[in-house]
Parts: sequence; structure tokens; C-alpha cells
Amino acid sequence: MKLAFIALALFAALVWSQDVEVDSGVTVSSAERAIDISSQVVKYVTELHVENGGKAPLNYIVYALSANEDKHLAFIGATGDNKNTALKVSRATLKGAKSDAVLYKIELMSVVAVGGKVTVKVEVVLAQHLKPYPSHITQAEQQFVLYDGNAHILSPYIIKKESTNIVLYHGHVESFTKAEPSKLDGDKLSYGPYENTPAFTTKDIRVHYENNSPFVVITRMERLIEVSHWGNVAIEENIDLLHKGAVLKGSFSRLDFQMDRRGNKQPAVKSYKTLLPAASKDVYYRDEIGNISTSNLRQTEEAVELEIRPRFPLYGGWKTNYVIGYNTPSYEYLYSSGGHFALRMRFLDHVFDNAVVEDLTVKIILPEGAKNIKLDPPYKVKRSPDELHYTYLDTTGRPVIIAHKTNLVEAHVQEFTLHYDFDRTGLWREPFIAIIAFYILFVAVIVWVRFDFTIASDASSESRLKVQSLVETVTDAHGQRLAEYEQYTDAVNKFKASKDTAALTAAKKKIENDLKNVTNQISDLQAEMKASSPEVSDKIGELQRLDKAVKEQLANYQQQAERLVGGKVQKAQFADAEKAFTQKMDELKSKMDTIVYGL
Amino acid sequence: MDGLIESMYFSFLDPPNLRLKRPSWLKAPTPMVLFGVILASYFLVTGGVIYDVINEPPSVGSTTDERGNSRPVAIMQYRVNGQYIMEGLAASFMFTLGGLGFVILDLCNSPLMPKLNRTMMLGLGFSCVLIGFFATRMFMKMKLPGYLMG
Amino acid sequence: MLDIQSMERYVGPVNPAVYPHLTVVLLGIGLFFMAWFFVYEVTSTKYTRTLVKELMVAAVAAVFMGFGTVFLMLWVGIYI
Amino acid sequence: MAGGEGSEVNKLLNNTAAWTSLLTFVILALAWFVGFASRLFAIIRFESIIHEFDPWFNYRATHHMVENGFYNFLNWFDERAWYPLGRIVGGTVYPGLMVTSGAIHYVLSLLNIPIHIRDVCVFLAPMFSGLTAISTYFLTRELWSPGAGLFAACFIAITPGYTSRSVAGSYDNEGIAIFALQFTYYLWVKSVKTGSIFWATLTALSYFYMVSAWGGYVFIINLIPLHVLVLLIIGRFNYKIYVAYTTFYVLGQVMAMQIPFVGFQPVKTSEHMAAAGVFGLLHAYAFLKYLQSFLSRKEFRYLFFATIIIAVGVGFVGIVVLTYAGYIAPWSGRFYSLWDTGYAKIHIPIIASVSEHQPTTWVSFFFDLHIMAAVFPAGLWYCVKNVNDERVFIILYAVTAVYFAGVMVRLMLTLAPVVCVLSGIAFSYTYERYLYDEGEAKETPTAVEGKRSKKDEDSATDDQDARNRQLYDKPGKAKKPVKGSGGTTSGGAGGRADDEEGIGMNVRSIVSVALVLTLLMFVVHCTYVTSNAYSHPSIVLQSQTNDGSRVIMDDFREAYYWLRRNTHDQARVMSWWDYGYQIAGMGNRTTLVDNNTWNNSHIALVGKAMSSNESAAYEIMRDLDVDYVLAIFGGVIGYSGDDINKFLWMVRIAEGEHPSEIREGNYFTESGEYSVGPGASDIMLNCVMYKLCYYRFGETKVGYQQPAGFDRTRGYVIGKKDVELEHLEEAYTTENWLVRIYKVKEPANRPKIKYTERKIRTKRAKSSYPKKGKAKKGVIKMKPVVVKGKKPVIKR
Repeated sequence: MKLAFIALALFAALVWSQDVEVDSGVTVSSAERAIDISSQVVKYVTELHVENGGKAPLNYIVYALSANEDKHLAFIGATGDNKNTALKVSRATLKGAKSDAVLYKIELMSVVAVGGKVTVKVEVVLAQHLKPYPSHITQAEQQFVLYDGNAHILSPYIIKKESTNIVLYHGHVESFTKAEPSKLDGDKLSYGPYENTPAFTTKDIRVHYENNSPFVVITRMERLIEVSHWGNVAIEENIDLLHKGAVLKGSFSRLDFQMDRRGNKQPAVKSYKTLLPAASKDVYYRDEIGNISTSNLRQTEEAVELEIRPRFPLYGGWKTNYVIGYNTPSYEYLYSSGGHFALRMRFLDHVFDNAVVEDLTVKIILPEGAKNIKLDPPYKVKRSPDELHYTYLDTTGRPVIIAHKTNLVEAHVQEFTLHYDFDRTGLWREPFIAIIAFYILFVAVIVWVRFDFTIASDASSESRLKVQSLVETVTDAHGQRLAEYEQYTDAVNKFKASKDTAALTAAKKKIENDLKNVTNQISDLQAEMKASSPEVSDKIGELQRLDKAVKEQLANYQQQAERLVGGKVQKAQFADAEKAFTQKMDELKSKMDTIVYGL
Repeated sequence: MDGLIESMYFSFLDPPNLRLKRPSWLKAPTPMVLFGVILASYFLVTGGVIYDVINEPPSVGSTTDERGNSRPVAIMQYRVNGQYIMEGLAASFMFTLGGLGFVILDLCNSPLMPKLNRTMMLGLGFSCVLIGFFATRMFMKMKLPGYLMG
Repeated sequence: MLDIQSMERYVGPVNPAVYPHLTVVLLGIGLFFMAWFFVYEVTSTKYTRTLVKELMVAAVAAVFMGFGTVFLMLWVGIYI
Repeated sequence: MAGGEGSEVNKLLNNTAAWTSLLTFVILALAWFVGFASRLFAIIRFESIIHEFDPWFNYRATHHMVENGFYNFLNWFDERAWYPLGRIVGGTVYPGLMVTSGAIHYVLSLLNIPIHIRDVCVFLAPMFSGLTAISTYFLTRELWSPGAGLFAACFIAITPGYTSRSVAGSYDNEGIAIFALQFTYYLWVKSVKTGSIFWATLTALSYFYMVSAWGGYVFIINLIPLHVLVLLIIGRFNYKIYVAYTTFYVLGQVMAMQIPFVGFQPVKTSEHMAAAGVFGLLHAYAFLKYLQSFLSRKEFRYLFFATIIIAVGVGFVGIVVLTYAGYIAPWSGRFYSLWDTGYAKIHIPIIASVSEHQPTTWVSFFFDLHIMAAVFPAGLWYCVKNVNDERVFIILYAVTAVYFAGVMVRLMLTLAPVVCVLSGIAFSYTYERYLYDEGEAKETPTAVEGKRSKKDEDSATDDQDARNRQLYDKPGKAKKPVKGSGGTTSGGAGGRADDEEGIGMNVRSIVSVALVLTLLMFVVHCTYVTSNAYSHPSIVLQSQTNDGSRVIMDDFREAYYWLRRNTHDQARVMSWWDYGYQIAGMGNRTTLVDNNTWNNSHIALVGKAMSSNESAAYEIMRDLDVDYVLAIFGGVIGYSGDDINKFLWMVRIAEGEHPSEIREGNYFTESGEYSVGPGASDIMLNCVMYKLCYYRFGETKVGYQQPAGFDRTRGYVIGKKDVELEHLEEAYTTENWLVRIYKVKEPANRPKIKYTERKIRTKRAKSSYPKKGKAKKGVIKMKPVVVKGKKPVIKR
């Protein structure tokens, strides 16, 4: 649905452009045009002072480009009286206009009444408009290019007064078309002023001048933006470069290259700077065969400056490609309120100055479970159907938004906004999956150990295992019993202190009761084991005997205590009785322990 | 079955009445002899004898010092896959010595042995191990002066 | 569709500075329980082992290991 | 629950089985980890990248497989190699490596773990080093005792001899083959012990993996029969061995034949005949055993010798006859050069030219084994002293491996594992003698251990032994006779049966401490060697500036990437064969010769082009439609491994094929040494290689004080400074001149050639092609034909 809409918009913009008419009364009182052809792109900045001398109020004006220029048009924008609001510019046709002029309708902020004035500044960027000539040069030669243009400002209106200033690359000018008054000083070339040029006046001019600025074009760029709600936005740019200047002919000599006096003025690209966002960290720069070790990073306050040196200097006609990626914290670009999120960042980012991008693809990977996604781009882009991307700990896949645009220049470095909804609890799905994975592993182990691979089960090992387990239970029981003894003694001692018989008897009953259970349990085990392993059961029998001994020790200790309480015996007498008791107990216990260990 | 064998095998040939016995000098070597042989070959191989055979290096190298008169050098420096015969043999001797040290350490544990011998052998074996170890280290340092330094 | 000024900037739930500590602690505990689990599996015999205990230990181990792994990934820069 | 856990923990605490298993597990895990970590120096210093030469081909093949699927890989005809011949990759590689990493990659991608296949390849070898450690543990446990196993595992994890081939990024067959080797041996020992078909089958399977992974499988298929044979001779035959070997042999050979590269070699080449012979002999022997039951002694004796003699005689004669009839291929040159060590030097310059095929010096032994080189004989001694079936095996393994290691530096790799096993045995046995003891001796290693990082896992091991002992002694303290409590530690050794007093505690502890210290030094050594000697990608060079900061010279990749980007896709690049794989892998361009040196005459042709003068070379280049010529030149930065230093081999190999045109002697100075300096011969100064390297080098000054044209590697000024190129033009030269690429010009429209020259041309053209017969006699017979399993139809 959305797709259809966008397609429609594009369609409207390109083909089905609306008609305009030009009121002959409207005139341009004065116009200055600055043309910058010092780099690989051509920049026009035209300032039109329009007078509405017609009958009807004026709510748009028309700007014209020659067909040739329009072929290379990358960007066109206009500003009105206040400089920071862009005016809407759209393609238009005019009945009876001369054929090769392409018209653009610039809609004004406010209607200009009859007799009113308005100033409009139109900015046009042409990409790959300059033709290297000669098209092939050797390593030592300079690069010369041709600029084809128009001495006059092409306009459907009569222009009272116009002038054009061309900024050339600082270097030698081979030739330029004279159109009086026109003059060249240094790297400035000026045409005009001309008076009262009629509508659609053209005077073709051609400037043949030295231009050693890099003509490097990004033939293909893929920009991958991966949003993670753990607080990170990862960006990766996949860039193909081609030097579209004059093609290198003959051999490349490293010696000459090293000896070359021209430095950066030679028509080859040694290195350039790429500006990354200020907060970007762990930057990488590589290609198919690994890191490109020749690059260095500078941290400035408003940006991270990455000086990129391709593996080899780029001469005319040489290609290379590389990948550059970095992480940025999410608070730079990601906004949220409740379950609603919005990502705002640049559709195209700076690669190098005066860059030209022929084909840009932007892919935005959102976290798993992002719903009703809406992209609003800064300019018309072509959307491809969304895809799914699977990466670490993914199950249903992450939605990927894909948008294309061709023929971009620096003026296109603008921000898009992407709205989507995301359930914050969905953040915990990855840990959950990890946990599940581990748990499955463990359960697998549990199941595995329960398998029995023996073809013929051998009884001996079976019984040994059984005995072993029984022994363990015995050990437990024994430990329990020791605990019981302790309790017993404690109880008796307590009784000594607080002379209440009731408590003692109560405790005694309980403990004896427990002891009986344990003893029975052990003797059961013993019986059980008699069959399988007699010697163990004998040991246990030994244990039981000792246990009896312990019991009676306890019993007579208790009697002693009672008699003490009853005053039948003296302290001293009781004391040594107690001593005897304790050491007796100890040796019994140690005996038992040895047996139990011996099991 | 056996009858079958009898009939078909011994029907057409009958065992000659000969006394095969293996000659007296040929008897299975005792483990220790075996070990001795192995150890000897180990000594040779680690000494790089095969290397010496193939690209005949001099037994000892020689350099001419600043005063022009030539001095012998024991070790071919800085060349990991190059050596003089003597240096190789010396090194492998050290290896073997270390090995023997361990063997002795083991031997001197046998219960029936007078205290004195035991201690002496212990000392002997122990010193063998240490000497072997440190000597080889020293060779290495002479070979590659940068050894174990960064 | 709300406009962006009305939203606040989004920050991740866990401060990246503590990823290492979390990783070490969680994985440490997780490994302890895992070791316990496996030792138990090795030593216990057909007669002595009890399913409930195994499952309990496994569960604890799994939880800690799971979180530990996730934070390990985040630590090494795999922003899942 | 908590209380329950408490008691549970207590129960575990005094449960020795738990402790041994836990400690074993922990130590193996540590060994794995340390082995993995110590192989990452290259990654940390440089990046995650494939190392020198062969790995690049393996990586390329793996990549191709991952892209196009397994079957397309098996049928892959690589037209970008050996132009114009091409190479049937599927039939000429051991696919195990590619399949392994491909499978890993596949599984990972099933789990949505998007790891690039390159990283899988880079980290494969370190991963497998862990597996090797574990299988070594098992092997040693079978041979001796778990304690020894742990020692061995820790040794193999870090021993340089094995690390050298398995650092991260050296993505080569050996990386996984050593694991396969050890595992096969473990299974073999196991099956000899149990005599069960199950284990024998597993052995065969593991052997199959080994065959698919590395040409070194020949070692296994000869060592195991040798083991059986020796067991027969020393009269240790039993039906376990019979079952084990027959099962293994039949299954193993059949499976081995499934590998396209191996094909019918198992029944057709001499390398495998020993196994077949033993197979037959074993049956004869078993048959006799069977007869013995119902024959009189005399008959039997007679029958015995008769049959044995007949069997051996017939078998031997049969093999010989078949060999001469050409049904069985004779030993391949590479294999043959193991016996006649001088062979390669004389007949196969290509093999001899590879540095890793040089015979070994003592340094390598020390470098790769360190203390183990000395301990190894002790371990052997223990095995010889109380020998049994499987220890016979390890003894044989040791002896053969030592010999091979002596012959080729490269085969140090097969020696390392057995050395680790035996040293593990020696150490654990000695420690059993010197640590097991009532009283304080057992504290020694623990105390020492305290001083050491946990990473140093030797300490972990002996610490573990000591701990075990404490646990075992616990019942001992309970004044109870303990039966077999030491069983686990002193496995078959029975070492602790006699509980000796005698040597004082302090002496014992001194010995133990000293040994621990030597182990510590061993660890230091291993780390040092690994980091300094074996962790260089060799496609990225690193140098220190005088202020200590390091400079990275990335010239190789610069050049290869230039090729990749800025030459047309089908461009054919001529270079010496060392760089073939790299050009194919990184430059993605067609090469004439590369590192699988299967066609000597082709290589010789390239060598001839490099070593003859430009116009002659131009002929060859035109015939081979070469577009670019690539040469490695280190003269500017003093890189010694460059083509000028390799040039003599090119000449030799060329001479082997074209004796009429190339003569080694012509490239020497009058005094007969090899030099490109002023004294160099004209032929030298006019050969293409010289021109490629020194074109316009005469104009440069590498240093202020040096004169122009001073070659840093050679250390003198070059002989001829004004080098003109007629048919070539410089296409690209990297930043440090390390790689120089030249474009072969199209022929001039009207070549004006004087009649005389033309006559010479024609003669040369005639004489440079009749190399058919010669090639047969020369080298081709030796390896490639045989290796590809074809029957060498015409000899002589």
C-alpha cells in the first residue's frame, strides 16, 4: 500500500509533471549566477530578483535548465526570502517553450501581489557534467576538463540585468569561449553583465581548463544500519570507487610517483578524509582480503575524522572498493516514548568532499518484533519490499527496510526518520533463547545418561551399583544417627541445668523413636545387602552393634545425670563419669566412622 | 576336517625328518639391548646426521677475526636450518644425557639397593638431567643470541 | 504519529560499562553449577540419581549461563 | 533445598570419582583453552587473516564449496590455475579440510550465527588443537595411565612442534590431520586391547577421516601393519589382533578408495602393499594356528615353515612382478626420498627447493620439543621396560617418527605427538615415584603451584596428581587397608606396588621442584617460540622503526588487490609458483603455475621464461598468452625471501627440462658464486628476472650514504643499472617495491627482425618444445601421474 503510494509519487514527479504558464509581464530585474567548477561537480547558485509586472498575482516562478544540464542534474533546491526554509521544486512543462529547455516550478512561500518583488535563490548541482579532455593522460600529465554551459541564465522570463561568475580550478586555462563582456583573471572567469536578455537566450560557452581535483565517483554504495535495543546503532558502508577522470595511459611507475613534485595536485587520489559521527567507536576499514592497515583516525570534537588511504593510489580509470563500519550509542539517533520508537539519522553520510554517489542503497535492520514501520525520507526514494535478516539468537528474523536512490551529491546529506513500535519486553527474548539452548543441552545429557547401551547386562556390575547406592543411604542414615546422639547428649545436659524431667522424657522419647527408625532402616538395608555383598552387610552389622553400645552409654549417662539431679551423686563423681562417657562416645564414634568410610 | 587336511595335504607329501631349529646366535634381543639401539639411533638422528650426510657441512666452522688469523667456531650462528657436524652431535649428546638422567632417577627407586648407592645414583641422575637441560639452553643461546629475549 | 521532539532519547537497559563484570560474575556462577551438574551426572548411578535434582541444577546453570553468554556477546561487541 | 544442596556438596566433596572426573575435565578444558589462546598471537598482532601459501588455496577451495555446494566442489575444474591446462580440483585435493570447515559453517548458519567462512577457516586449526590434546589424553590413558594422559594432553596443547602448523590462520591439512592421526591411533590401541569389531570399525572410520584430510595417512597404513607384524614376530599373536587388523584393513581400504584423490591407490601403489602383505600373512598365520590344533608337532613345524615361506615368497614375488608389469605403481618420489635421503636433491629439485623439505638440524629438535627431547627416551625406557601389546605400538611409532623427523623438517609434526605421549608417561611416572608418599612431599607441587598462574597447566596437572593422592590417602588415614586406591594413578605401571622408603623427603621434594621448574621453563619456551617464530602471516610484514613503533608493510595485498580490481577478469599472471595460490586467492586472477607443483615441465617453462633473455621469454609468454608478470623484489626494504634469492632454483628446474638452453653455470660469476653485483655474468644481468626486479632501480637511493642502486638484501650495488624493457612495461609497483607487476605488450605491428635473429628464433622455437620424452624421464613420472592414481602406461 505504502509502496504503491511512493511509486505513484515518483511517477507524478517524473512523468506526469504539471503544466505552468509564464506571464509575459513577470520579469527578472537582476540575476547573479555563481558557477563553481573547481571540483568534479558543477554548482550553480542563481539569485533571481523577480518583479511581478503582470496582471495576476504570482505564486510560483519557473526556473529553466538546458537539456544537457538536466541530464546531469543531481540536486535542485530553492530558498525564498528567508534563507532556511526550502521552497518546493517540481518538474514542469510550458506550452510553446523551446524544446530543449527543462523547466522547474518553484512554489513561493507567499503570493506575490501584482507589482510585488521576490528574491529566489536557486541552487543546482550537476554531477559528471565535466568531461576530461584529453580522455587519456600519462602519469606525468595534468588533467584537463571541458565545461559546457551557457553564457546567459536560461530563463522563461526577460532578464533586465544578469552576470555570471565561474570559479575554476586553480591552474592553467587552455581556452574559453569569449562572449563579450567576458574576462578571465586567475581562476575566476566572468560573463556579463548583460542587459535585457530575452527569454530562453542561449550562448553556448565551453571552458577547457586544468582540473586536477579527484574525479572519484562512488559507483555503488550500500549503507547498512543495524539497530540494537541494547543501546547500539551499528553502521556499515560498502563502497565501490571509480576514478572517472582522464584514464591513465602507459605504465605506472612507482619511482615517478614517489618523485612527483605535484603532491596533492596530481590527478590521482592518495587519500581522503571521511567524517564519522562524533560518538562513533570501534571503527573498522577493510575489504575482501582483510584490513587495510594504511589509515588513521583523528578524534575531533564534532566528528571522528578517518583518513582513508586506499591500498593503492587511484589513477584515472582505476577502481577499488572497501567496507567501513562503526558503532554509535543509541541515544544519538534513537528516540522513544513507551513502546513507540523513532530512528532519525542521515540517509547519506559524508564520504569525501564533493562526493558523487551514483547508486545508494540504504538497509535498516530493526530488532526482532518491530511492528508497523513507517519511513519518511528527506526526498523521494525508491522502496524495495522489506526483507528478514537472521543473526545471533534470532528466531523470527529482523525486519529490514530497504530504500534506493540514484545520483546523489553532498546536498543530499539529510536526515530521514523511521517510526516503529517495539514491545520493550521483547528485548529479553535473546537471553531467553540462550537459556533455552543451554537447558536443552543439559536435558539431552540427562536423557543420554539414562540410556543403556549394554547388549548383555552383566549382573555383577549391576549389583555393585546397587550396593554402592545402598551404602550411600547407609552413610546418610549413619550421619543422621550421629546427629541424634548429639541431640540426646544435649538434651541430657540441658536437663542438668534446668532440672525438669518432663522436657527430658519428651525429648528422650522423640529421639529414641527417631533412632529406632534409623536403626530399623539400616538393618533393613543390611538385610537387603546380605544377598549381594555379605562382607558389607557384616560391616553394617558391626555398625549396628556399636550403635547398641552407644545407646547404652547414653542411657547410663542419662541415669548418672538423673542421679546427679536427684542429688544421689556428687559433682566430682559425676564429672569423671561424664569424662569417661565422653571419651567412650568418641572412640565409639571414631570406630563407626572408620567402618562407614571403609564401606 | 582334520582328516581332510591329512588326506589331501600329507597324501602327496610326507614330512621329511629334519630338525629345524633356529641357530643359537639368533635370539630375540633383550629389551635393554633394544632400548640401547633405539637410544643410539635417537642420538644420531637428533644430531642431524641425515642433514650432515646430505649437505656435507664442515665438522667445525672457522672465521677470520679482525687480525686476519682464522679461529674455529663451534656453532653456526643465526641459521636455524644449518649446523656443523660437531655442534649437532654435542647437542644431541646433551639430549641423550638428559634422557639417561631420567632413567637413572627411575632406577634408583628400586627397593633393593643400599642407601649410599641410591643417594649417589640419585645425585648422578639428577645432575645428568640438569646438565643436559642447561647445556642445551646454553647452546641455543649461542646459536640464536636473541633466544628468550622478547 | 508522534513527532520526534516529544520523545526522549533511548538508552539501552544496561550500562555498557558493566558488561564485563556481569559477564564474569554470571558465567562464573553458571560454570560452577554446570560443573556440579556434570559431576553429578558422572558420579551418580542408575539407582542414586534423582530427576528433580538434575533438572533443578540444570535450570539454575542454564539461567546463569544464558545471561552470561548474552552479556559476553554484548561485551565483545556483538550487539544482538 | 539449600540444606539438601549442602549435604549434596559434602557428599561430592568426599567422592573421589567426582573429583577425578571434575579435575580431568577441568584440566583438559584448560589445556584446550591454553592451546587455543597460545595460537592467537598472529590474530592479536595483525588480524584474522589466512596465512602464507597453501592455506590460501584451501581457503579458496572452501569458499568455492560453501558457495556452490559439495558436489560442484568435487567436480570443480579450476580453469584459473595452471593456465592453459587447468586443474581438476575435486580430484586433486584431500577434501577433509574443506568439508570440515564447510560443515561447521553450515551448522553455525543453521543456528543463525553469521560467521564468515574465513573466520571459520582461521580458527579451525586452534580449535582442533584442543581436540588433538583430548585424543592424546585418551591414547596415553590407554597406553599408561590417566595421569600420564593429562601430562601428554598439556604437552601437545602447547608444544611448538605442533603449534607451528596450527596457529590461527594457517589453514592447512596438518591442522586437522594430527587430530585424526592421534584419534586413529587411540582407537587402534583400543581395538587391539579389546579385540572388538566395534572399535576396529571406529578405527577404520577415523582412518577414513584421516585419509580425507592429509596425504600423511600413508604413515598410518604402514605403521599399523608394522605393529601387527612385529607382534607376530615376537610371538604376541592373538585373535584380538587378528579381528582388529582384518576389520580395520578391509573397511579402511574400502573407505579410503572413496576419496577421489586416493582412488585405487590402496590396491595399486607400493605405499599400501605392506598392509596388504601383512593382511595375507596374518591369515596364513591364523590358518596355521587353526591347523596346529590337530596336527602332530613335527608335521606342524614343517607345515609352518613351508607355508610361511611360501606365503612370504609368493606375496613378495607377486608384488614385484605386478610392479614391473605396471599394475602397481612404484614408490612416488616424495615417498621414496624418505628412504634414499639424497634422492630429492638429485632428481626432484622442486621438492628439494622447498625449505620445509630440508633435513632437520638439532636446533629444530630443541625448538619444537625443548625439554621433551630429553625426556622422550626416558618415556621410551619405561615402555620398553614393562612392555605389552599396545606399548609395542607406541615404541614403533616413536622410532619411525624420529627417523622421519630427521629426514624432513616438516615431519617434525608427526614426531611431536608421540614425543608428548612418551614424555607425559615419563613425567607422570617420575612424579608417581617422587611425589607419592606419606607426609609432606605431596605438598610440594601444591605450594609451587601457588606461585604460578593457573594458565600454566603443567602445574595444574601435577597439582592434580597430588590432589588425587590426597584424596586416595584419606581412607589410608582411617587406618584401614586400602586396596587398589592408587589404581587410577599408577595404571598399568604397577609402579607404586612396592612402597619404598629410603630416599629422604627433602631429596624427593627437591627433585620434584626441579622438575616442576623445568616444566615451567618449557612453558616459557613454548610461548616464546610460538610468538616469535611461528606467528607470522608472511603476507603482512612488520618492521620496527628506530623509535620502536612498528610499521606494517602490506605490499603483497596491495599488489594482489590491484590485480583484483584493475586488470580484466581473465587476465593471466605469470609468476614463480610460490605465489600462485596467493594470486589466485587474493588477486582472483588466472595463474600459470602454483603451489601444488604437479606439472614440473610447466613450472620449468616458467622458470625458463624467467631465466632467459627478454625476447626469448617474450616468445614463451606469447605462447602462454601471459598478460602480466609478477615478481617479488626485496632489495628496497631488505626482504630476503625474494625472487632473486630463489632464482637459482628457477634456473635449476628450468635446466632439468631444457638443458640445451639453460645452464646453471652461466648464471655465476667467474669465481663461481651467485651474484647480481658487478661481477655477475651477462646472462644473469640480461635475464628477465633481473630486469623485472631492477627495472629503474638504478635511479633510486635507499639510504643517504648508500650509492644509487644499492640492494639492501644482497648488500651491494647491482651490476647493471640501466635496465631497458622491450616487450614489458611496468604496470604496478607497490609502496616498498616488494611486488612488481609488468604488463606484457602486444607485439609491435611490423616486427623488423634481421634474418639471422629470425633463424635463431625458429631454432629456439623448435628446440623448446620436444620435451615430451624428457619430461617423462625427468620428474613427472615421480609424482603427479602416480599421485593422481593413473597407471603409468609407458615407462622408458
